Amino acid sequence: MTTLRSSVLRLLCWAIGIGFVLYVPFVLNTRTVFGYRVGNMVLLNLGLAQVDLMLISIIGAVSLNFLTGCAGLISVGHAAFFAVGAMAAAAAGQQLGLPFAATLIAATIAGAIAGVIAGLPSLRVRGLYFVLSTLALHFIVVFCFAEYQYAFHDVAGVTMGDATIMGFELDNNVKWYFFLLPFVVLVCVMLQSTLGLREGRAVLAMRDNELAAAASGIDVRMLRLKVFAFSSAIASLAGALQAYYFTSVSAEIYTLDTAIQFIAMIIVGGMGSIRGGIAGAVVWLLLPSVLVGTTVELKVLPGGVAQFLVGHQPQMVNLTFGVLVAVLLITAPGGLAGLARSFAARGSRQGSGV
Amino acid sequence: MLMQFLASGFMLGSVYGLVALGFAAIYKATRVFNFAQGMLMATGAYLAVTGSVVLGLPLVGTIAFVVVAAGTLGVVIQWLLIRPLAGRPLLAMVMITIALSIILRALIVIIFGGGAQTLRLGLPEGSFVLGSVRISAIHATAAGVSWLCMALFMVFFRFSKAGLLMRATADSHEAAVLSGVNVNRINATAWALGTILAAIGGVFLGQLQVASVELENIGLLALPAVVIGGLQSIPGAIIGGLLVGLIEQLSSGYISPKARDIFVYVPLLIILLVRPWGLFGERELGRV
Amino acid sequence: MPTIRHASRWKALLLSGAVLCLAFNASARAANFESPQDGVYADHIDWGMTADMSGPSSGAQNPWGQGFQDAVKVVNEKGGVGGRKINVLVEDTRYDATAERVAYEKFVSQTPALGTSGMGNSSAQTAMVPLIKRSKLPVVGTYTTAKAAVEPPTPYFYGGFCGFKEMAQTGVGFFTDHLALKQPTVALVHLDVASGKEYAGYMEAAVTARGGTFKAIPIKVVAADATPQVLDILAMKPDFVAIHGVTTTSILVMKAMLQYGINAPAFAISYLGTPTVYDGLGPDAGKNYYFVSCFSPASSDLKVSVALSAAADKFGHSALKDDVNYVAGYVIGNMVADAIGKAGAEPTREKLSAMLNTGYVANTGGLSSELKYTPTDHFGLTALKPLSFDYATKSFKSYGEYADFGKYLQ
Amino acid sequence: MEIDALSMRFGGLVALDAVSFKAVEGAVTAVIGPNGAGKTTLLNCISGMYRPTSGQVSFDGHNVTGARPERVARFGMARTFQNLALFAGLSVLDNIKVGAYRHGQSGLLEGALRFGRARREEAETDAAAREVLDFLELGDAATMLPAGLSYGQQKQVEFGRALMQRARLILLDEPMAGMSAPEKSRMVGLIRRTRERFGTSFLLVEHDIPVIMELSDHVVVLDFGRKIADAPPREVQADPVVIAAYLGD
Repeated sequence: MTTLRSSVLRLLCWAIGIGFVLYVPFVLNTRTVFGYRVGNMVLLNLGLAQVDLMLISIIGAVSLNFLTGCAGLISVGHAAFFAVGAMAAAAAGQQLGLPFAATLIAATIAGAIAGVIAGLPSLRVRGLYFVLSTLALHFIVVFCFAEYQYAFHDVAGVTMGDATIMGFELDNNVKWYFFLLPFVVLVCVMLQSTLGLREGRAVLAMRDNELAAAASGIDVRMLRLKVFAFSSAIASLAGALQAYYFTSVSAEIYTLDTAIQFIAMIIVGGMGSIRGGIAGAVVWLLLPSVLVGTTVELKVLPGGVAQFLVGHQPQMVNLTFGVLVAVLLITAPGGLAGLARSFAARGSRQGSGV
Repeated sequence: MLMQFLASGFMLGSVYGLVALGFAAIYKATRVFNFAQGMLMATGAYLAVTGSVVLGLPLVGTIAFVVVAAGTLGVVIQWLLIRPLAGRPLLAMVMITIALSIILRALIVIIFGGGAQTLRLGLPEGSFVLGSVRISAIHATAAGVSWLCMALFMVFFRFSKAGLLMRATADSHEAAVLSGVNVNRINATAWALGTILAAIGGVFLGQLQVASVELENIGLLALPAVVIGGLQSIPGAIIGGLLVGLIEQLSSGYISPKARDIFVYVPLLIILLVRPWGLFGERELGRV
Repeated sequence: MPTIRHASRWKALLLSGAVLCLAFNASARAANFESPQDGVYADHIDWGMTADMSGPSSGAQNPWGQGFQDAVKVVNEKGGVGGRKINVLVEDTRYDATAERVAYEKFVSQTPALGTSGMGNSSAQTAMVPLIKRSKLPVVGTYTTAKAAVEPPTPYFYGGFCGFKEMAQTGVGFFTDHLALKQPTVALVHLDVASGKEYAGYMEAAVTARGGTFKAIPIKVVAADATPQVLDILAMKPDFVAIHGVTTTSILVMKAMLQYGINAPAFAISYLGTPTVYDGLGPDAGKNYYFVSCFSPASSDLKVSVALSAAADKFGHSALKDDVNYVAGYVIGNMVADAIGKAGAEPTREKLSAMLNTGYVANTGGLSSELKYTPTDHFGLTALKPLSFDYATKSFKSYGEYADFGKYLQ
Repeated sequence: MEIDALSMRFGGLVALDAVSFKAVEGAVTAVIGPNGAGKTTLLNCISGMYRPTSGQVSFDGHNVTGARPERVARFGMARTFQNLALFAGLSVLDNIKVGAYRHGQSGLLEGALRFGRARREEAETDAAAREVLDFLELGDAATMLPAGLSYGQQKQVEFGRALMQRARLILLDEPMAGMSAPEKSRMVGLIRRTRERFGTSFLLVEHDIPVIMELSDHVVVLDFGRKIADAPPREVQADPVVIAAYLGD
């Protein structure tokens, strides 16, 4: 009886969730719910452009979480893989004139190759030294991108072609949303799936105990390269999508800060789980907007405080985020996903107790 | 030309070496790889602004203020952020220092505004000629003070009791705990020293240009400097800083300023692959 | 019966009252045009503004934003535009193309605005040209102007800051004549980023047009020292030096030039003519430091800057009024209010941009060179003038009127 | 498995000095010796964790000297560790499944796309792992994290992972260390039943002499890196050299 009820409940939850995900872009685009116009703060001061960019970032965050959270390889070079994807898309799409879909594939392959090269130091060095090798990689890739851009494209940026798939042009945010959503779902489902099977399990084993993994017949060195290739291929794909979404990219946008933001996302969301990567990207990218919206709307605070908050809004947002990361690191190493898990576990324990 | 590049590279490298030394002190004692070192350096420049402009202190007073404030800041950081994370994985340690730099940056901008601040401490200006090389007084002062601080640190590290304990803790954390060393106090001392060294570097870089949060990016050069020199080696950090300064000047002078990234980070990558323990570090023997 | 009649009388009274109310409402509505999807309401107009307020160029863009907001506050205190107050929606974009795009789309439909100003990132502008054409939200008065956005003119995009090409031509022209040179030898220290490369191109064209010799010397944004650049300058022995960069690099270059005894004058791009730079340089290095600008710092022309000074003092920005970036923001803020007024009593995005497209000239009261848009030119500002700082009187000094330097522009 | 003149030096320290012996197929061979005799070093050299300075290890007709641990494992040799080496983030069932890695083929991409082979392998692995869990009598703990089990149970999980490898030879590094008496007897029982059921050979390093006497067919005694005895348990127990090594100085 309870199982029946819970399965019906679950089905209902899924239906509502899917309905929500499919309807949200229209709400954000027209700012109306079933014909009724809604206030900005009702929608938490969010826009569809933010959501689209968030979808791209989810792909990046999830792939970094696969590398860092699941395989234990800390990388500050994730922005570099985005740059590799954008560079490959520029070369394939603009210089060779390949169609959009083909450039995405080219970017993915280029990312995989770059990932293997970036992973080579992992054969020799561990931990901190490896982090530094990815740092070096970042600067080297950005340098190469800049030289490539100045040599073959405009100094102001590489102009990308139209994103057209079978005559269907992605020229507004709603179309992009429905184009990106399947990518996100596919990437998350694929990563989740492989983590439960033979080699994915080996990845987790390698993270937890490298020697025991090797003694179980896992070639940790090969596996590391594979994970690197896999993760960077996905990140490159996201980079190419981002380049097309922007319509023009420049080497200057791939900063170390971008890479650090990806790390912050997985820390906030929770290391080593796909859900953590998603949650982290959502919080990291949407919270500033919500915070800004609320500080502007805040009229309950005394005048001086409100004025101070509004006057120093950008700094207050940065401060909040720095503190958020520090507090989560100290009090909840599992991030938001970990908090949710322990909350659910407590709930079920209480439930069974009653 | 070459001599001039070498001279300016040496002087710049001395300041980098100072910041890198602070970095190495923190790493050696507490095993924390401090990505906030650049921001601590920028904080030093703003502390000098506070001392000289806001409080109107004379040069000596400002320097005393910077040292005391930076030391306190280091202790507070260790107590508030680093101690609760003891024994946690590498990424947590790396990330907490990044969070620290975000927080410091936001606080500085809230307090001082986003614009740059002029820092005039009344240090000697002008320049003099030494052989075929022209040296500015401020560069020479910066290099001189850097070497003085480095020497003081080495003396402290080698001969004082706290330095001895610090070295003991660096060699074996467990052994230090077992023999009754107050590891927390040692770690706090290391953070205080590291912050002070970074802050002094920041005072000079702020004096060479202006005090701004963007100094962080220059301070981050301490990272490759330390690794090229060897993470475990205190003299290595200084030499690494010098090398980065020289590489920067020579590559800008003879090739292009952008080439600096390549000439700093490609050798870094090669060193990581061939000699991960750095040019002057000692090989750590792995054991199952 | 009488009770019934009594009741019906009450009814009639109520009804007529309601009709009156409705009529009054309708008439009031007719008087106060609203177009929420354009951010125009009965009592206020929403207007967007983006600037880097916490990122790498916040040092320059923050004053610009303050100037813009102060100008709008003054307009609002005088009653606003056509009875509507202008409500500035501020977004911090951290010099990040992504944030710039998000903010723009926000003003398009989320918190609809009549137009937006700022957008001080030329890479973002280049990337957003198709988006701006599609979204039709006017960008009026940008802090920098990307070549891709104005050549050819992008509909709904209107510049608002001095152009690199004009800076190069004015600077080279003025110093060549001022120093009575035939064929100038010019060294340029520029950032090794996109805008620096663009400026180097204009500089080279301006110098070679006069048969001179030119050398571009790149410097990194995060440079800690400018010795290699200055040694390059020393070897070249230029008649004058041009500087493109940020506050720190210009201070480094000028101080190093002083150290090596290079006495050639240097002129910087407009953004770098700020009190911060002069303060950082000190009188010895600062006496050779000039800049070209299409905006006048308050102290350079005390006659025209009365209103600007009053506004700056009133809103606690006295320290900024000599900052060309603040002045630029102030001028653009006034220009926006003026343009909305000229778009008619019932302003919409379409009407605003139609008005700007057919030809618009702003009255900036002499704080800037002529600010105008034509169907073929969306750049806005044309003439510049050279300026420098007099440490003795602590005021900026200009070397003529804007009109005097129009001859250098091609 | 045959070990021939195996030596291992760390700098000036000689940990193993030309040790030679044979582990007969199907038998339990025990290596004993005082602390610092080089027992764990021996296991590490055999299983590929260390590359021996000289000498040869051959297993099942292959020369595996200096091969990396994963290659040694692929030849059919499994091992457990002196200090537990479980995967803390994986459930007990998954910990055991990792042992089946060498029998599979499917890679990351196949897993991501859920190709037929990946799913088939997973079904087989799952069935086998549950069988192993039942064999260990740990069926109830399948979804728990290892940290939730007792020390003895964790040792069993590690043993189960080795079983899952379907190895011909299992190296056990102090399997009884830190166990209570009932746990020890369970472990002894497990080793016996494994040997009967699968014909697996064992090479174990152990301190617990009664257990050795009860379990092993053959005993090798090391002292300061040198082999001082190599005989059946009874003879070793009576060997004066061995007694001297244990009781002397």
